[in-house]
Amino acid sequence: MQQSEVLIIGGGVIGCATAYYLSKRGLSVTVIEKKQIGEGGSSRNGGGVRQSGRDPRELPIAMYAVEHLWPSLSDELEMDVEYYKKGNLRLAKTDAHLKILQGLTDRATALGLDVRMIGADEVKAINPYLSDEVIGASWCPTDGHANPMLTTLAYYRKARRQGVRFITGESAQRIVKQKGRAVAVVTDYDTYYAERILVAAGFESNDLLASVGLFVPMNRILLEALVTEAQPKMFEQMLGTAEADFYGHQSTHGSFVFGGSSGIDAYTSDFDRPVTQGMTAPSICRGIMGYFPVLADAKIVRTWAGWIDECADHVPVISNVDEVPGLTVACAFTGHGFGISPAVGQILTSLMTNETPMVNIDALRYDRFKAKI
Amino acid sequence: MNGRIDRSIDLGPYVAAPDDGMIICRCEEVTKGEIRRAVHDGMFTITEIRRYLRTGMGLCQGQTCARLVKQIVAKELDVSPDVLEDAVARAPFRPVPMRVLANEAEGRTR
Amino acid sequence: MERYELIVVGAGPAGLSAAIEAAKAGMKTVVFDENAKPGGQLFKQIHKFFGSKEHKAKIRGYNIGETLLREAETCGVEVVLNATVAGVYEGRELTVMQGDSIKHFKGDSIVVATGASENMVTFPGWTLPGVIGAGAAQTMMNLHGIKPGSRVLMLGTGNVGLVVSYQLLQAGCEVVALVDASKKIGGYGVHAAKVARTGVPFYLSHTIVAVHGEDCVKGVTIGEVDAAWQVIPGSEKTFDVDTVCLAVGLSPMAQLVKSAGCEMNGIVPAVDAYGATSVPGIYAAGDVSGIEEASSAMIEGRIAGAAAAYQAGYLEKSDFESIVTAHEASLGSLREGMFGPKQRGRVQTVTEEGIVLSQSLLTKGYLDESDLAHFPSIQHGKTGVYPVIECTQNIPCNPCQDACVKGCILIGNDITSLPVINAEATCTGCGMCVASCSGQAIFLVEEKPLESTAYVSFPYEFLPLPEKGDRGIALDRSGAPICDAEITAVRTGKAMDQTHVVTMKVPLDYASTARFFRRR
Amino acid sequence: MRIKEHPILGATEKGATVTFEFDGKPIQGFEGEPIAVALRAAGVMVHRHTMKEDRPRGIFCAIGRCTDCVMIVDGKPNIRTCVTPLKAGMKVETQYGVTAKKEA
Repeated sequence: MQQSEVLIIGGGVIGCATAYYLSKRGLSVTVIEKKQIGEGGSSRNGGGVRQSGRDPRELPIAMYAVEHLWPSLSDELEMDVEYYKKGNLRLAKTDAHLKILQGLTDRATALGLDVRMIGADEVKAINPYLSDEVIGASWCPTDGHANPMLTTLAYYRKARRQGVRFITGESAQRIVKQKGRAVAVVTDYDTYYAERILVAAGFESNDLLASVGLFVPMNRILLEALVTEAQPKMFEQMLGTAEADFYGHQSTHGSFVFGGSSGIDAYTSDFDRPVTQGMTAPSICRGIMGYFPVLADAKIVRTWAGWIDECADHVPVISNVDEVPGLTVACAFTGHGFGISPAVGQILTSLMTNETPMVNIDALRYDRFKAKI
Repeated sequence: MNGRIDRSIDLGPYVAAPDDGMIICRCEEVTKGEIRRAVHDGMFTITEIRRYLRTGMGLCQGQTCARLVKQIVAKELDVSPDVLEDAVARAPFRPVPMRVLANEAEGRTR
Repeated sequence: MERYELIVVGAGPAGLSAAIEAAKAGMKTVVFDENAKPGGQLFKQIHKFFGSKEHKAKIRGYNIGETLLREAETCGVEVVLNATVAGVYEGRELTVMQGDSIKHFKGDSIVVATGASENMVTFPGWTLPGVIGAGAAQTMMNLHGIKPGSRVLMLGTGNVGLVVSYQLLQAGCEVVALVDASKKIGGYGVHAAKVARTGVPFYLSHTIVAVHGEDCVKGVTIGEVDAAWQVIPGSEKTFDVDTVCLAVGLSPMAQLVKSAGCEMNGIVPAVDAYGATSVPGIYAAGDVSGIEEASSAMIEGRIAGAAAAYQAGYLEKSDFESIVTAHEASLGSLREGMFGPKQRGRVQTVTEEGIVLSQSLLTKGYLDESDLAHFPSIQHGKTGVYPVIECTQNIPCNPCQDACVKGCILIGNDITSLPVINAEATCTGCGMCVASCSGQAIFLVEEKPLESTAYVSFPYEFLPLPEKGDRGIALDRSGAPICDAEITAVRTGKAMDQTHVVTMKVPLDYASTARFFRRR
Repeated sequence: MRIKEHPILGATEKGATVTFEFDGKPIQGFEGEPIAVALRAAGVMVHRHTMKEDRPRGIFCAIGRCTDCVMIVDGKPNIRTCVTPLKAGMKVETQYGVTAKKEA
């Protein structure tokens, strides 16, 4: 039997960030991770720290993170997480693209985000390497990118230094309820008691939540990304397209990290490993070259795949569970959890210490899912 | 490492060694000392070391250093190198220019 | 998507063998190799192979490569070169980079024969230009006709280190030393001996302290190590070299099998007796499934190819079983002996025959005179011309037995047995045994007490070839000059395959020690 | 450095003699042989200087795996010279980090 004030299931960026903020407050925290630190989406995503293009329900979290947390995160964690606040260009090649971007932009400006539509000349001025086919873009100057692997490991490192106990290679199996309250988690090794329990285990959160009768409607979807050899420094913005051909950025290292899809990569017969598919990387490359012909000779050195936990309504569940006091859930980030992870870590800290979070998250409750008719 | 690892186990203090400056990953120029330090910072698996320091993430994708890194990490953790799981092997096995990868001569169907 | 019944990755000994066996049975087979030339390491292996006839013993590696290629062509195997397998995906799909494009292929079966990559060790200066892998030296010399350097120090005395050192000498480089941290030479004693007799010193229990130079290698310092592998102060020796060659072992190149999801057994894929991995339809053969000699890789390839053909219905069960049985017997005999996989890591002090091993051979690379009397095939003082076989370790090899038409040399059915001289038979001095010995360990000696001279014939694979009448110095097994010598005969022939048999005349007292010749 | 005649392999078969450019200087090599071989024959040891520590690197594995011998070839960086065949008129440059010129 093991005991701590907080038990976190899942050693991804959400689990590690929350462990860090909780331990900073002096709470004793244990983190149980089935594989290794940052094994899931935390180390496989494209590194976007975006506000633009987000659903209004989670946009305030992203804005909070960009304003208050990301700029000082490297200092706070004593490690360079390679954060760049150099803007996000979402590119358009057709009028239909422009229309999509205009819609996104209108919704974001209504919530106070500084994002606007710009023309071809301004796009070129921001990023001279783009193809002449680009006719416009949405431009959010406060967006950016960071290194997700380093961010996750930086939270982990600092949390570990602050005394958080991390255990990897141990699988949580069920939540123990006593007198109506979540009091412990049984793993394949031991039973861990805690006053508060956070489930932040991505798609697999459902396996654990099932033991207390909960279910978050989400799918597991396979996405791919790739990275090039190091290239001379070209640009610092985060990039995306209206048509979602690809997204990505150039890293501190000089390599380009791009994500994308072939459109049929979600269909795989291997459900044990996130495996890449033969036709996806070529498809991503064609997407990139359509916007960056100058990168045609850049060599791809690595491709990888990862599952996202796609929520039925495309925004996460970040919530205390009313019916099971002591239990908190954070999952279904739908592939855009990394950019908001510092803020989510703080929100979860507030939720588990009975404080009001600095951002309203009522729209992200676990019990919001209803039939459409 | 396969199986359960308590990341709070005591590795003892990090003691600088005379050969800490030795380059281990030739592509990304990562030294032995950096790798040893990373283990003490909690990076206990080959994959975490890679993500933390970029060992084996350069142009050659770890073809030269993988074995060397494993030996260093194993020694620091006081385990046999055999218990450390290799990083996942990922395509492409050789660097491929984007223009070539994009140019599928045939077989775009499954 | 282009489909084949069998796709083989790697056109080395294992891959080509697998493809041949499968195509022979009727499978539509293709082999992809990233290199411009097929054969894997075979075309860099210019020494004669060990084993027996069925293992292509006494044939040089590159000739075996050529034979395999011809056989592949005859069987209808498509060998595609400059074709880099870039990825392996679900459903046995491979993407292959050819020129400026990527192609997708699917195979009903895939044989992965990607071979091995070299291990490396670190020391100050190991990243300097001029520090190279032994494989790099081999590639440069034997494929591209260029010396990797002028003065070379070799680290590692396994067979790769020994063989490549010899090749460096053949290419005209100077080898200043062979160094190994181990207490004993790791490779075949005969390989060490042919290097030692040219005068190259061995430094066992030594390691590289540092390589010197700003922009490239200018020198190297080695030092003796104690039991804790620490350099003993004061033991350092510095050599003026421009190249340091690393031959510290090989590791399987397993990215492809790992990426395919094959279950691993440490660094090698877990395979059954036929090379089948845990992923249905994917086989592994050759070094990728465990480092061995090319001879073993070829047999493993044959078995995997036959297994794929059987799976696909191209071989009847009984035919498949008889193919496998024959190959397994052949593989079994190669894996016997002191260097076989069963003996790895074991300290051996005597031969299978119970003869005490030469410690001098294991530490200095050559037999000491005190060792000679223990070995029945190394006897001197006989009448007429007679063979002296300095083969003192149990290596699976028997071409010498076949080479002697008079039946002077006996090995028997167990090919790892040490050769024995048949006292009943008479040596004609034809020299065929000398040329046929892959270890270059056979000498012919003729002692003429009345003339106070002896004639010693020895194998010679260097340029320039000595000529009859040349005068020079005889070297002993350690390469030390011992006496004057005159070349009295140089025999060359097709059957000798570039191992020339050179005879020198030396004073009688040196009959048992003179083993090599240097021009004055 | 070229082996004129080898005791086992005889004379090495080579393509036509061609001229290429190394850091602006004309050098001769044989068509089709790896660029690295032509450079070695010309006495060039240093192919590149590393990004972080500006250290020299050259041929290491000679079979395209270690990627240490990469240079800028016809303007493209990170070209494995040990497996890239030489062509007449090629422009080969020492690589500094990932560019042709040492960054200030």
